[in-house]
Amino acid sequence: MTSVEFLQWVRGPGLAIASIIFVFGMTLKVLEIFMLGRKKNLAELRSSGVKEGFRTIITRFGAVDRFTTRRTMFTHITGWVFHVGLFVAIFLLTPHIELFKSFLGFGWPALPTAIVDFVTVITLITLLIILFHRITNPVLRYLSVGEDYVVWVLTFLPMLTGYMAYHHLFFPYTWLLGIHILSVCILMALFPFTKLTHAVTLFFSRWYNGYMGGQKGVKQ
Amino acid sequence: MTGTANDSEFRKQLDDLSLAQQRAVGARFVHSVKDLTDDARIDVAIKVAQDSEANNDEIHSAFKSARSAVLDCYTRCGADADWATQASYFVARAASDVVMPEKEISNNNPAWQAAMHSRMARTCAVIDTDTTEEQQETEQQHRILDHFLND
Amino acid sequence: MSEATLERGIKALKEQIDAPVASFFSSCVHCGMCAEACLFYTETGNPKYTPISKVEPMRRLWEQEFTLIGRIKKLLGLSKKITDEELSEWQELVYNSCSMCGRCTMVCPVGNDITYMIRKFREGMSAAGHAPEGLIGATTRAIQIGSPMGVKFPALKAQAGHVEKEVGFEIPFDKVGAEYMLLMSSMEIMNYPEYLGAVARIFHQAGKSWTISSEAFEATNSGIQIGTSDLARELVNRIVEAAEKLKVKTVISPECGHAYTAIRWEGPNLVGHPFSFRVRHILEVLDEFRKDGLLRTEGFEEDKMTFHDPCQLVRRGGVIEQPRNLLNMVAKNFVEMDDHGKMNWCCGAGGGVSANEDAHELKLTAFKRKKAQLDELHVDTLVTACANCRIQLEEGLEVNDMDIPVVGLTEMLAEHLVETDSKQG
Amino acid sequence: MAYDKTLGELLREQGITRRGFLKFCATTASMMALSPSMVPKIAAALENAKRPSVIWLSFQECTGCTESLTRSHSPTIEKLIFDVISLDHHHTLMAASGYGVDEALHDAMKENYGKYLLLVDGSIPVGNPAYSTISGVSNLDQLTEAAKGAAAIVSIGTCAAFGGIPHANPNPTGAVAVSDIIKDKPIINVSGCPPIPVVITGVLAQFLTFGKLPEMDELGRPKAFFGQNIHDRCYRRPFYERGQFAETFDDEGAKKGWCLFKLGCKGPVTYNACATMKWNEGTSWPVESGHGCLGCSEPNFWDMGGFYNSLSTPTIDIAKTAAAGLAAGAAVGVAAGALNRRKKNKAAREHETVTINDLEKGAKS
Amino acid sequence: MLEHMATDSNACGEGDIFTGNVAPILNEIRHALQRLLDEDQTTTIDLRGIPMGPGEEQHLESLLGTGEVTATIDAMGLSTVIETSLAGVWLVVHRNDNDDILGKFIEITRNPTILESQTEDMHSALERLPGILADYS
Repeated sequence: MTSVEFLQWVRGPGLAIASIIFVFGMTLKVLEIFMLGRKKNLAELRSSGVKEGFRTIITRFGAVDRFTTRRTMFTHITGWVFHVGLFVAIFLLTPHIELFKSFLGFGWPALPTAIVDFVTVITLITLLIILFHRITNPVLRYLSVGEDYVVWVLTFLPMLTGYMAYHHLFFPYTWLLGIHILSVCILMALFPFTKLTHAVTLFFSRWYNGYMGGQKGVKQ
Repeated sequence: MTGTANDSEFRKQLDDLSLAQQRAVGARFVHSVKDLTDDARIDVAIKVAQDSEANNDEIHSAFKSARSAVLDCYTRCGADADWATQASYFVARAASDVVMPEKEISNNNPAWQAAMHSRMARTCAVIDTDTTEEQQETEQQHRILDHFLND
Repeated sequence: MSEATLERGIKALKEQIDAPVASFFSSCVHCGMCAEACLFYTETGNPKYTPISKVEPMRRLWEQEFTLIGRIKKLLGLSKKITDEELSEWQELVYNSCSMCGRCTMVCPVGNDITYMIRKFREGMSAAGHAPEGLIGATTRAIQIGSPMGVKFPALKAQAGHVEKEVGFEIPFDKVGAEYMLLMSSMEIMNYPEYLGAVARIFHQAGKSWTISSEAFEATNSGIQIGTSDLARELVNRIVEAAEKLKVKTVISPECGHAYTAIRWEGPNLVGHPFSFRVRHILEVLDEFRKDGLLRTEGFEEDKMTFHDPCQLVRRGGVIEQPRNLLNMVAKNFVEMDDHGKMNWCCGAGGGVSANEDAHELKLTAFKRKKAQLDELHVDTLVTACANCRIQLEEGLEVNDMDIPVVGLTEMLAEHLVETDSKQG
Repeated sequence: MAYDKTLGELLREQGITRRGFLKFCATTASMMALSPSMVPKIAAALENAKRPSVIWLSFQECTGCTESLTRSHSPTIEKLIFDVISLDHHHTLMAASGYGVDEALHDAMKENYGKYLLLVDGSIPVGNPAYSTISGVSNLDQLTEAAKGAAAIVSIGTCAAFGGIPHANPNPTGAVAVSDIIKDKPIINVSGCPPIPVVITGVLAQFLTFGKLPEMDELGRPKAFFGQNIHDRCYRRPFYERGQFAETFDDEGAKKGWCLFKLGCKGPVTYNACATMKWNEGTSWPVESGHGCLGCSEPNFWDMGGFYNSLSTPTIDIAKTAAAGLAAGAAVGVAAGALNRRKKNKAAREHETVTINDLEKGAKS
Repeated sequence: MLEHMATDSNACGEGDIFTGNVAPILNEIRHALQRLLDEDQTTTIDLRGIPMGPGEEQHLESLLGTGEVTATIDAMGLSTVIETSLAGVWLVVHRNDNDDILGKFIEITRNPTILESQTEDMHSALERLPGILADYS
């Protein structure tokens, strides 16, 4: 298989399969969650809780209390830097916007490619630091299972190969672009079956959290 | 002997006493229910409360040991209640009232507190039998106060 | 005679899996932040106390039974079955080292309500026979005798008699048509009878009719702590029947943490229908009196004091402002601890931990978090509104030889009641 | 057909002065993208290079490559090369027709067996040979036969090199590239649709002068011309870096000469010499004239997802696949959800009320 | 001569779009000239291999300017050799029969080889001289 055939496969069938599995898996996940249902709260409530639920979705992005935040400052900062970096690389890079435009029908302005490139470097470094932290921190070592490291690789590879593709690093661009798209396909295919689902389910979870608290009059 | 008929009279008289006097009469109340416990720390508290020259440190240390006595025999949440030990809990609390350092005394005077806790101790001891015992303890306390005031 | 088996435990747990649980387990990214908010981890430094790992067996049950990918993995023999050995190993994590204080729930970045899941996991644990000895004893006594500490009505009657002499008026038992029905916790009846005196005098001043039901005076609900809804339902039913028989408007939950959660928040869902009466914590009622001008106090406490928020009452119960409003009526120098209100730190003894003998050591270690808060503040008095917290605080302070008296808020208020119209003798 | 004379002798016979020969070597070196310092070596090599016989076979082709070669902007070179190389067979260019053509072909092959250079343009239909036969002989047979005696084969144009447009989906004729059929001969792929004229003559000159295969990339293309990525050599690259793109063919950006990535330019995945050697005598090249590169020197360039869809536009309709995924997910999801609910409700139905006697393992008295 | 070359600059892209390659070439010329003086070593730069935007080549040539020597060679099409305003820096442009540019070089040398008379040509001249002599006498 030549580099061009490989690239054409991943840009075509590869991406098709990945997008099917991704949407299939996420729909399945959302249905598997909501069809389990939830009992109605018969107690005399202080509020319906619906508004507090949405409020928690926002507040939970930030720090909650000083003590815990001081002890988890590392996780806060690296978490923010890495997620923002991921967002910028995916949604504010011209080629990616073209991709979204192709199936969404609309696009949006992009950041200059050099800035996204710089952000990508920061994100890659942060990811490495995060991995080191997961390996060395006692709590994280106790908590982490194989999937955590697999997911780390799934997230790291697209960023790395994307960076290499942009800079035509070590290999011809055709191979690199193909490998980059392949790594994204693998990420999409495994997405609904790993903790990556948190990208979607965290909104449900935060809402439930705020909702249950709000009913009892505890705003957070 | 003119028993002070009711508690409010009894309480007013106790309020009029000086702190040292309150400690002394309170110690006697504790002494009258001492039979319900065999904790040595209670005797120490009684002795210190009756000794009018006891300095603050002695009172403080007696108070601390009384406090630990209280904590040793309270009924743990969810544990099967044993009213006998619970009685000793109230005796320990009465003892700690009489040796409570000045700054920690809230507006109730220690003697009255000790009286109340002593009566509670007596109530616990007989909780399953009749309730007249507690009445006798009350009258006993009134007699103690009269003795204290008169001699 | 039936007995607790693993199968019954698993089945009970299956009933508990619902949409929030599925969403929580789908969101956890193993970031470890809940550990940093759990005093059992911060004070011991032992990673096994990481909150989310305390519900790991439940997570596996959800994955294997309620997700397609989980079922497939199970068919392929890739999944680890839940065993009795594992559940007995988890008993220490789910009961001894979790006071269900809810702090991890407030901190989790993806919003997982881990406390909600611990409560559900205890349903499975207890049905599988892995509840701790202490709690089983307490629950048995609660069902058979009516109080987890075996307090019978005559004992309460005697204590009430004593209080009547002290306050000078009658403690109303079984008064049909009274506006409020007071519940007591066994801890208060046994260790802090002054509470009853305080409440009596406050109600007397407020001129509000109240009563105590001789058939259902116990507020605590070890069924909730052990995590068996069937038993919790039975305990709550007694209160409901008594309240309806006495036709009261409001049932008051006493100075106790989990009792409030049990009656107000879980009660209606346990019995399956909304209550015909209100359920209020004593502090909520006192705050209502304050607002209506029925709680007239005089004089101020001079010394510097702070308030320990009982978790079940404040963070899990929503009674946040009331304690502050009441405290400011009688305290001049009231200061807040660093983390207070809905982000307070637990005393270490709630959620059944204190009823659990083998958790004694761990409970005192957990207290070090509260000690650190108090060391920072140098207060003269510590006020709280839960008998179980109070005992734990007193014991903790005593063990760390810190000389701070612990006072119940209701008692303190009672001491400052204006004595004008209350008849003596 | 005097094959024994060397190129040098032939040139002198035609009155080409030494100076003319030096000019020829300089421009040839430049054409072969070799460094000027190589000119003496080229002069020496050309001096005594034998005059090879060249056979040009055309199969499924549009004569675009021939057109490109004959109009190559170095006619002197072309004239020379045709004079120098004995182009013994080329359908379009040769005067003969009918059987004479076949005879010329067979004579040339027989006479220079093992030494001639076989040039092929156009893809070979293996689906059904009837699609393209010349005087009764299918392209396939003609190629295999001609290849036997060839010293080396040069596939001129993407059709011969990779199958090109006939090979594009759905490839009705089953068109394949030369390299798919001939496995035992050295093949130089001079892809492009058509290849840059200079590139064709450059490869020939290089093979002629050095007599051996040039260094080739993984697709068998001479690195001298196909080693560089168009995107890397494009003069509009700074605009790509700054994120300045033409949105449509006549907008402000396009007028300012901004990057054409969004208009489907395949520069990043294409390897060719257009950006440096340019077309039409160095006049310009597609990007410089405002149109994105089509990637014509790459295999399957016709199926790279549309000339005007940017490289990042997938070649499949994600909206459609996503919808399919959604439908399947919903179906399976509802089923799985229903199963879960049934399992949960069954557990609730069979709920065994826990009494205080059921709290411990082992029957309680 | 130079204007003629200028016409071939392409039509599209009206301004000078810079690939930034002019400066490096000038630097290379400077080093080559230095080498010529120090080690008497000649250098040839093939402008075809260097990508330049439209107009940049003309810009380079205008920078180099024209010096004293301009020569044309008629061999297989016209070739022009001019010494730029920088002594030792020659611009050699080869064209074919119909005036298409085959190659454009910058030679840094004392005199470009293409200008020198070639030995073989001189030999063939030597062979023809007797004939010329014969015609003359």
